[in-house]
Amino acid sequence: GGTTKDSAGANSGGTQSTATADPNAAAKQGVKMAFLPKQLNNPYSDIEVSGGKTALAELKGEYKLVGPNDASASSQVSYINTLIQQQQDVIGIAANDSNAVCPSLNQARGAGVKVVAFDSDAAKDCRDVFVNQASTQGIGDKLVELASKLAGGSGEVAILSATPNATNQNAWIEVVRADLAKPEHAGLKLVKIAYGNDEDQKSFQEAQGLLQSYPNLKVIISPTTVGIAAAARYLSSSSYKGKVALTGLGTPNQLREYVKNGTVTEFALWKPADVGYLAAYAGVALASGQITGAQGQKFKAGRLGEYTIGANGEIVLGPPTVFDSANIDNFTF
Amino acid sequence: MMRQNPGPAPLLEVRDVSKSFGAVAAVAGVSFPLYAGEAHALVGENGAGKSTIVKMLAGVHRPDTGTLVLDGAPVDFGSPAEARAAGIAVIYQEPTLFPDLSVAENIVMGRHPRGRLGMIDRAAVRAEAEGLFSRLGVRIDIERPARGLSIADQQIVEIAKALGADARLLIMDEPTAALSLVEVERLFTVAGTLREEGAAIMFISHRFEEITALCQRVTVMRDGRHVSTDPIDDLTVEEMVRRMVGRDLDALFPKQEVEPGAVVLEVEGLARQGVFRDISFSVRAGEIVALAGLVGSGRSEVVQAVFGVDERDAGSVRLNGKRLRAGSPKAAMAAGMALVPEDRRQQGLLMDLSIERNVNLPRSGALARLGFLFGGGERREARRWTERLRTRYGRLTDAVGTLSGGNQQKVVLAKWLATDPRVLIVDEPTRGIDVGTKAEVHRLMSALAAEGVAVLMVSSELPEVLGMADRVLVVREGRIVAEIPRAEATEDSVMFAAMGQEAAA
Amino acid sequence: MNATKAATPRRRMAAPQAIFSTVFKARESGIVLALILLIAFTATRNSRFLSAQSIRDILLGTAILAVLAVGQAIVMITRNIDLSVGSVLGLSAFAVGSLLRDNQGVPVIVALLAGLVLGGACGVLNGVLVRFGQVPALVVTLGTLYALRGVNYLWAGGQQINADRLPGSFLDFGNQAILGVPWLVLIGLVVLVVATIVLRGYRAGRELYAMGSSPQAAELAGIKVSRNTIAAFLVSGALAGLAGVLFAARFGTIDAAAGTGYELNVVAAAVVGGVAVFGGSGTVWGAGLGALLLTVIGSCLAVLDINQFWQQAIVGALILLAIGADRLVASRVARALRKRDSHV
Amino acid sequence: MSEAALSEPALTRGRASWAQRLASWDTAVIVLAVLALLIASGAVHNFGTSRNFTFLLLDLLPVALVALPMTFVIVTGEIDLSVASTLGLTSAVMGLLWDSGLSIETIMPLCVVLGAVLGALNGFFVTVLRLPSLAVTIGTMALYRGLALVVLGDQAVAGFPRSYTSWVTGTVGGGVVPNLLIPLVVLALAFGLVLHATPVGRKVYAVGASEQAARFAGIRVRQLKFWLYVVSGAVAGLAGVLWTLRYSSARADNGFGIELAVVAAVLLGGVSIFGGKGTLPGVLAGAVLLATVQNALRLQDVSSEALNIVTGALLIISVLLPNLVTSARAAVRRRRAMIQEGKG
Ligand SMILES: Nc1ncnc2c1ncn2[C@@H]1O[C@H](COP(=O)(O)OP(=O)(O)OP(=O)(O)O)[C@@H](O)[C@H]1O
Ligand SMILES: Nc1ncnc2c1ncn2[C@@H]1O[C@H](COP(=O)(O)OP(=O)(O)OP(=O)(O)O)[C@@H](O)[C@H]1O
Ligand SMILES: [Mg+2]
Ligand SMILES: [Mg+2]
Repeated sequence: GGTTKDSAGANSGGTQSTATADPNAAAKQGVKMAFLPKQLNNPYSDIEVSGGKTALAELKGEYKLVGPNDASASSQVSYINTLIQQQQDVIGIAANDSNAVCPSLNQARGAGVKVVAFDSDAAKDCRDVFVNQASTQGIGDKLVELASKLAGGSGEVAILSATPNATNQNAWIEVVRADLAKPEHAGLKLVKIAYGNDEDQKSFQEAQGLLQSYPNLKVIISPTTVGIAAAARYLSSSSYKGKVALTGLGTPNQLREYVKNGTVTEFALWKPADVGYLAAYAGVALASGQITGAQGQKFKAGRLGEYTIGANGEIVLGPPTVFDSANIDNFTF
Repeated sequence: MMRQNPGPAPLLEVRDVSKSFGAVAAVAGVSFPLYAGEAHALVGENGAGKSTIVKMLAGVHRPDTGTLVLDGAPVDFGSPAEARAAGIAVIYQEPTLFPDLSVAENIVMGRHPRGRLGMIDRAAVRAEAEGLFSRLGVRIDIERPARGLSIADQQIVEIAKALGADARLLIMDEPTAALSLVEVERLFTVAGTLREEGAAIMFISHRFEEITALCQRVTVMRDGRHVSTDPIDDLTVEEMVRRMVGRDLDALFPKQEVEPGAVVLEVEGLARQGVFRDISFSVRAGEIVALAGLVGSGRSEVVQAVFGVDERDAGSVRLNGKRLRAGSPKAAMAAGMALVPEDRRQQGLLMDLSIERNVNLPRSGALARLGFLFGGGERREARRWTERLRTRYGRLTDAVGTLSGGNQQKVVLAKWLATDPRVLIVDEPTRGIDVGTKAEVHRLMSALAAEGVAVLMVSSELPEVLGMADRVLVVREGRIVAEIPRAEATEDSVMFAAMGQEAAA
Repeated sequence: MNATKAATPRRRMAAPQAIFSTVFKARESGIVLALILLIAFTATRNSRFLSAQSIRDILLGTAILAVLAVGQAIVMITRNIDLSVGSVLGLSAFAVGSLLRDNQGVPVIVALLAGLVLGGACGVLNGVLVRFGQVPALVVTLGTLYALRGVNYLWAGGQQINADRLPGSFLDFGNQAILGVPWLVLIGLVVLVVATIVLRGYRAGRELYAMGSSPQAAELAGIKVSRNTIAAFLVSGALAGLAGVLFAARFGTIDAAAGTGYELNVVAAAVVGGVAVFGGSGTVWGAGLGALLLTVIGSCLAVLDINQFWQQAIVGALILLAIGADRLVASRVARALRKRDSHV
Repeated sequence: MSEAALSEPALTRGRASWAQRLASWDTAVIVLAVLALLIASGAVHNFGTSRNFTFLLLDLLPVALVALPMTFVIVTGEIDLSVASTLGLTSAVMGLLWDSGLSIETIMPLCVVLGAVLGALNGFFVTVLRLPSLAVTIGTMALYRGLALVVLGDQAVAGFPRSYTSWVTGTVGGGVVPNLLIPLVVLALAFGLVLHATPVGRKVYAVGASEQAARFAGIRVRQLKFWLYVVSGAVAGLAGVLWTLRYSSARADNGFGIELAVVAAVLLGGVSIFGGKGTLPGVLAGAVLLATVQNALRLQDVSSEALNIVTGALLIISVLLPNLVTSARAAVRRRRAMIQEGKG
């Protein structure tokens, strides 16, 4: 069985969120927190966890990064098991499948390990808190707002998403669908949802496909950094450049060139690093017993200030930033 | 002439070479010379080490000890390529063709004639192949892939291949095993000319009439050791055999007279598109019936269709009156039929598997106890049958591929005799088998017949046919053209029927 | 004398060369047919499918796969297989990518050579292990498939080389055309033609077929099996390296995962193109056609606006269909051959 | 016996002296596997714990399970790359049926049957249409995975009965031995007995060694192969069920890519890809070896990219090693012979 020798927080029976929190407890030092992103070597999640590293440095904790090269739930489970064996204090995970990781996550919590889901949630009964980059609703609304602006209020819209199973993207797309159904967006017509599987090349080809199958396409929305970059590249090299607009979620570094050459005018994203940063603070707060994940509990997150835990242990980072030719050069991530 | 006092120095000399595989000493301290302009026979029982010598001369194996001396200088062939470069061409005992490539390409492989830009000159290739075949007086479509050639045709292609290399030393390891008189005659004429032109020839065969017809000098081997090397004329066949076997041999074709019983095998109107048609015959219990004919006349296809490995387009096969399901060897075996196929490498054996596995394959079901194959049952059976056929091997777990050609053939026989069949079909049963064993096999066959087994034998060896058969069915171009009872069966009557009327004219 | 008679029975198997040449034509004709049908169908549904833009996209896509498939075909003909191509492609793509990123001045040709050399080295490694280690090619290349990908991850880590970091000349090379033919396509064609000539017209080529057809016989025939085997893997590796460069030029974004899972497409392309899995037969043209077919299938599905979830299923079904048709043609010809034999 | 040099088959294939048994491939792998376990337990912190043992077996299970029938298939000289997709499709269908409210007790057998049917389709293509199995199963790999997407699309079905999910992840009486070890051991014994001690097993080897010779010995080759594919499919289906229960989540992409891991284990276990050689204990050892090394290295915080490299290297070395040993022994023997000759 997993002894929990150096996780004092856990000794006070704080493994279940039923336990009472002590907001004034001192932040423990030397907390061992391991980050398990969806997939290693994915530029986006690298930025995310880098934030976690900074935070743990500030908190004098031990940062660790593990993860598979394929974004599959089963390989994540193997890593969770490994982390249990290594007796980490906190696991920060971006779940590839909210349910598949559950049994092992609960095993971890049984062994006194705190679990912070970030970026993409695990089922809420198997993690302590979820750090959400922005409320699902907020992102969905933002995407529709951008699209409608670029389409001038009416026209055909297509979505280039990640994998068909991607939890986030699907949630956002639902919101987008709902918004488009509203009367004020009656002019906008969602003609197709294509999936680039977060593979650069597949996304590239899917973009081709969209443009060929929908002559009257006005806007492509790509709510994934891989997709939007690939689509931007195809547009800028194809005859559709300038005719078809592109927006979605992407990093400034990827899209800077295309914003400058006019392929992309506006796109949005939160600061990925902050997601990891917040997750780390939440994790340490949990390990120190300052919070247990119950709604209404508050904790300080370094330079980001104070956060309050919302319903279902959800912690929302804040509204996304919109980038355009004017402000893009102020961001380097 | 030249063979009385051959060239001063031998072209190539084998000096005290040895080669062993694991515990088996295949060749131990053998020496003999090969003279230019002379055909040298190498004789010995199965497993005596002949092919191993060949493989050392060919650069396939390196001698463990001893040396090969070419033109007075010792040579050490690291690979077949080097031996080739030194002007040695080999016809291996087992055909080594490229099934996917055309016959022509098989012949020139490794030495394609080249035209401009070093590109292969296709015309020249075709011309060379055509030329060689006309020299051998055979017609094989040179554009056809080698796959599916009958074993005999394969052997012929091999010969053409070797002749094409116009080598100084031509080694032939049982090239005639698959051939019938006609091809053999042609081959010998060609070989003769080569010899006149000053090439050295090394010839291996288990047929003494061939040896005496072609060779001037003979080396006898026994159990991997050198027994003697003499001019052919100083040695009678009896003496040769005695030296090979180490004892005297009795009559070669000891056919017991048996009173045939009831009809066991009945074949009616068997036909296969493009290969044979209206084949009808029957075999009685205790009777040995031979299918004779020229190579390529379709005999193997007939028996294969009877056994069911080949589909048939028409006709029926009855065993003890029961009709056999077409295209099902399983059914044939269940009814008590066994087929010893002509091509042991492709059809008869699993080269990489052990002797034991091979011998027991057709009966693994019968050997199982409660469905399982535990205990030494397989081992015992395998030992019993291999010993009964005097097979020479290291241990039963050796891969069959490591056995000598003849011993492989014995394993195939053992495999099928072990099923004790009521109808035994044998296709070239003694191909590549030495005199001693041949006698043994023949004794076995007639013994089986005496026990009431119906035997159907395909053979290209006339003496064998005449010696063993109660009746001879002659096949020509896929049809049975004559049925000759033992009494009237003679070389002439059979050949005459096999060739067709034109031969008379 | 009677020798000629001895031969008479055999005359019936004499099959005029004509038949065989038709066989070979037939071998590929199956795929060509499938291809035409597919394109025709799609074009009728969506005229844009035959727009210059889309054709260009298809050809560019094919070029990379075809280059890989040619290498694969050469290896498969020798009764081997090279599963490492995907990883080699990734490695070469990243290597060349970072080379160009760090020194913008490097001309395209140098990049191409770099890719060829790097890939070739990997190929030689495979070849040596297969030949001198006597490890079956499937095992070796499955091993290098993992290992090289690992190396790539170690080296590249999370960094991604984006289009904006690559020299414009290189990106142009990926998209622009000379006399209307895109560079990538041109390179693909050159590879195809050269390989065909060597395999059909030169000793080395024929020896590869021989080795695949019967390894033992090849040894006995004095063919330099070691040299040829390694050469075959070298070519396959080098072409994979080349493909890596083309990949970089075309897609502009390169991370450690580039080309992951390609090996199966490549093998599929070769096999669909009629290259025998157990060696000895097949043509690089076939492999090239196979590559084209797979790419066309891909973009047809995108254009036909087929439900995302059905696409992969359809790809699989079409692959099965293609090889099925191919086999049908082959066996029909074989039967014709046997009949031909009978009545001479 | 290990793979042999083409030029002189007998040298390695010949007799089975003790020293050579040790040099034999599958024995070597078994030894390696045991060593790996011992070393890891000794050297790696947290490896030896009972919980980790459970984790190890849970990771090992699907691969080992699917490897059992795969061994049969590969020994006959064919291959089945579609297993992972079969697993995925069964998992997806399981989810669908569960949503539709069927009882888990009816669903599970249905899923195994579905697997068998999918296997039968492979068998049909390979034995009736006589298409190369590599091509066919690449095709069905895409097809089945695609159908899985069609069935379940982007959802993931969860909420399978606790009793089952916890049994799958649980251990016998809360001890060390995972419940799942029971079916694995039972099946392993069954498959092992059949392959090594029954007429069927003999036939499987015979077919792999020479299809034609097997036919001449009255073996119904195509029938045999067909049923092997059916079994392969059924076991993959079972694996799909267990996978779904273990992760308590049915998804279209379950088990993606494990076919390579399975093939790796089988080849690592000493099965010849050309058929006719290999043993089941070897294969299981291969699977254990891979799982152990990966588990241990992960505990040592070795990055997953390095894991790739190790896996690949392991695959090659474990095959390379015995070959080197055998050829070394051959050289020694030759030298000894000369020395003796020199004396005598
Ligand atoms: N590669 C090998 N490995 C092990 N043993 C071998 C190998 N090759 C030959 N032998 C053994 O060496 C002995 C001689 O074999 P060889 O083939 O030279 O006999 P042979 O004289 O050609 O017989 P045959 O007349 O039947 O062809 C046989 O006992 C055979 O089992
Ligand atoms: N698998 C095959 N495919 C195509 N043609 C074949 C095949 N096997 C044999 N043949 C041809 O069919 C004819 C009959 O071959 P078969 O082997 O039956 O002749 P045979 O009378 O048995 O002579 P032998 O047995 O001495 O070779 C030959 O011309 C042979 O070349
Ligand atoms: Mg011999
Ligand atoms: Mg015959």
